[in-house]
Amino acid sequence: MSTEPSKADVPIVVEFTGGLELLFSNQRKHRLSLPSIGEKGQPANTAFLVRYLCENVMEDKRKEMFVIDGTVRPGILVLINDADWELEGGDQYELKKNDNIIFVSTLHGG
Amino acid sequence: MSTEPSKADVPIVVEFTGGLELLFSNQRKHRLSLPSIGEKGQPANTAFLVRYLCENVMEDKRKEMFVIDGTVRPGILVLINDADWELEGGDQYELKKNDNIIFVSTLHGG
Amino acid sequence: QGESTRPLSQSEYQKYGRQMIMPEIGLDGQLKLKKAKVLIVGLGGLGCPAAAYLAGAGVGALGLVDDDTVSHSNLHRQILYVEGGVGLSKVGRAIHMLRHMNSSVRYVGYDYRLTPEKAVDLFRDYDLILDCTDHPTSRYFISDAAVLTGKPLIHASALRTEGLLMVLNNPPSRHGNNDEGHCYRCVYPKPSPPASVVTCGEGGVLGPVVGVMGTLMAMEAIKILVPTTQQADAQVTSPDDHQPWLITYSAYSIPSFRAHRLKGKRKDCVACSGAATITRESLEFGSLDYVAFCGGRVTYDVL
Amino acid sequence: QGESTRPLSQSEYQKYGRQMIMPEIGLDGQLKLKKAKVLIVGLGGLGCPAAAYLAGAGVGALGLVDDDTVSHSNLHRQILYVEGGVGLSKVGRAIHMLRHMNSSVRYVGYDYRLTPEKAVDLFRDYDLILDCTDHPTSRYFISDAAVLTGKPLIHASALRTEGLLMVLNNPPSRHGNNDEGHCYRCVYPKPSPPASVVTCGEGGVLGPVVGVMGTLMAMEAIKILVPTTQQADAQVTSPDDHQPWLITYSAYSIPSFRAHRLKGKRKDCVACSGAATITRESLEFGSLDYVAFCGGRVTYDVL
Ligand SMILES: [Zn+2]
Ligand SMILES: [Zn+2]
Repeated sequence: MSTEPSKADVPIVVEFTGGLELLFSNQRKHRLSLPSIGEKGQPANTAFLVRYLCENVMEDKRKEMFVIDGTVRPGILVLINDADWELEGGDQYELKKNDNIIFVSTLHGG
Repeated sequence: MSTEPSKADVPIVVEFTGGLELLFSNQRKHRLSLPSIGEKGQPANTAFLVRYLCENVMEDKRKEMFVIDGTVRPGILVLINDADWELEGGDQYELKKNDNIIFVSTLHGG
Repeated sequence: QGESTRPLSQSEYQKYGRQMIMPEIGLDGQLKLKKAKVLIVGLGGLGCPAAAYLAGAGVGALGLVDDDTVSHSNLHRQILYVEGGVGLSKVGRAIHMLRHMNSSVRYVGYDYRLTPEKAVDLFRDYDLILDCTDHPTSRYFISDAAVLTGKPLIHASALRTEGLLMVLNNPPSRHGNNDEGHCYRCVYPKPSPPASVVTCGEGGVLGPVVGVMGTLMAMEAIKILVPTTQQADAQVTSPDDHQPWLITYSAYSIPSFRAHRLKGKRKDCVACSGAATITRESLEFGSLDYVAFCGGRVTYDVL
Repeated sequence: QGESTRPLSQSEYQKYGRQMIMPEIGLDGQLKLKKAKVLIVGLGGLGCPAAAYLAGAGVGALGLVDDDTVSHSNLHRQILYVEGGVGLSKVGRAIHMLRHMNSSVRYVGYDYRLTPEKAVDLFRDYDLILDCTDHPTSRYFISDAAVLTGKPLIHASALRTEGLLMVLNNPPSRHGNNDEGHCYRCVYPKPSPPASVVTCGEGGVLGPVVGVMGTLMAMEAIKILVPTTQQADAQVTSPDDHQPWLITYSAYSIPSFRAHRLKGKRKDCVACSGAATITRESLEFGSLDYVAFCGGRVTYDVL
């Protein structure tokens, strides 16, 4: 994928843990330049980020391991700068420069 | 102590760990408004902060448990926004709004 | 009167001296620990260190639930077991070891698989529950039973190189106010799809990873059993600090530990909100089918 | 040929299966662990869990140094000991317990107090050193001896509700280049004033606090013994990540764990720089008086 920043791109850091990294080239930390405008002209929010990750970053074919019914699947917490995204507006949160977004899959082992 | 912010004050968070909190009213986290100009007209740097803490915040009489020869005693690490202060200019680092300064006393127990 | 002037035996003073001299514990805190009854569900990689440190700290009673037997593949991380115990009951072997470590604690073994039917009655007898199990099904009904019985719950999990820790239902309540503890369903209203669930047996786990998480569970248990308001007040200086947290550990990342702020109680939580629909009856008479809810994987194993 | 096709015994495959199925370890990593010789100095609250998890992981040889005997006040946090061991040698009791936990490891006990004179010769026989001691004097000479022998050193400490962890001298070298590991003297060129030094015996410590730090030492040891370049490369994506770190734990704070970036090697370090003046002779023939350097407190105790 191309991560060349254009003037209008939003540089962010996306991290995957709890096994989700296996869906993303086994790489935990991704530095991305997200287009600042989504497909439909909307500002780049977390809903757009999730679609962008599915289409441009995820190599694994099993999309349902990450997204179900158009949003992250049950069992995954999304943390925006170390806070639950539901505290920040959920999938409508507009990404800002240098935001840190972590996708944490819950673990069941003990 | 007075922590009323004046217009020129620099709001910072100072934390003490490893037993140093015992010298500072057994309180780990202190929100301070540091004067932005030191006693000699210099900008408020970490050297000034150390003197300010000794004179205005520390209640314990044993100053030598915190400062020796005009600087923090051996065995204390100073961390500016989670980095060793020696990476940031040591006691000449000029404090900025919302900086987090941690004084960590080393521990010897095991 | 002899009782009230010597609330601890001389041997207890010796055993617990190193923690009693701390202002966070003291004699008063040690007596709180001695009165406390803690239930550990699952005697695997989490439950073993949690039990060892809670026994060492001198809790009054330690309940231990597991239906499994010790196997060779457990030994690298389940530090209460020895090679000679392979094939024997985990509950029995754990109590055998713990009693040697601290004979002053009362150990109660439950050598069966915990089910929703049994959970409520069992939790009633304890002050605090540790969920050290290994499957979504048990995670949900343990949380539900902790809410129904009003017991704080320490929840941790580990897999491969990573671990999670949360304190749930603390303080326990079902009125839906914001200062009440949230439950597991507030964090995960819907279970993970079965295909995404990996156990330690399938995915592997490093011993120290699960060991760190189990040891941290013991620490959180001590913090709940011995509240240090003075200490806490001194440290909590921003409203954020009252927010519930999720701690994650990732052994190969830097920083390895992170604390994430959670949303807390959901107003519409089916278990712990004012609008809760889950009842003791729905747990005990099977109208809540946890296995089906979690996607039909019938077995669960305790790591 | 039987050897090369079956590098591990069947019982070893069983014991280590849960970690060998992980890409971070695998058969190759397990063989590296089996070849490794790890020395644990100090069998207290740090050394006990570190030894338990390294034995579980299947290191080839575990050296254990301590001159102390087990006391009642140790038991709440020193999880290798049982009440029946009180009054007996820690080294002896630890090996007794560890051998039951994993008989495949070779245990070597050193039932004496480690001194600067003995450290260099002892460290030569090992690949990795864990400093689990309890006094500034030992902290300094253990670091110096690790530098002189070129062995990575895992350093941790704990007191009351807090702990520290650093990986030192990794990779080991004395040329003063920036990509070489720094030593304890790079972090603390001068010792703390004696009046500020508090041992666990004096200040107390919570069992899980020191337990967490000791368990993390085992994890860092596994990471050093089984380098996972592929894994590491995937995660390290900024130059900051190469910076040396200090991990602090504070049980009653939020967040409880923090990672702090350290300066790393000092150009003028007397132990590990190109300008180093400390030699094997200065350690062994007493020209370096560690007790006097640390302010004349003669005794040190291992927690
Ligand atoms: Zn809830
Ligand atoms: Zn050095």
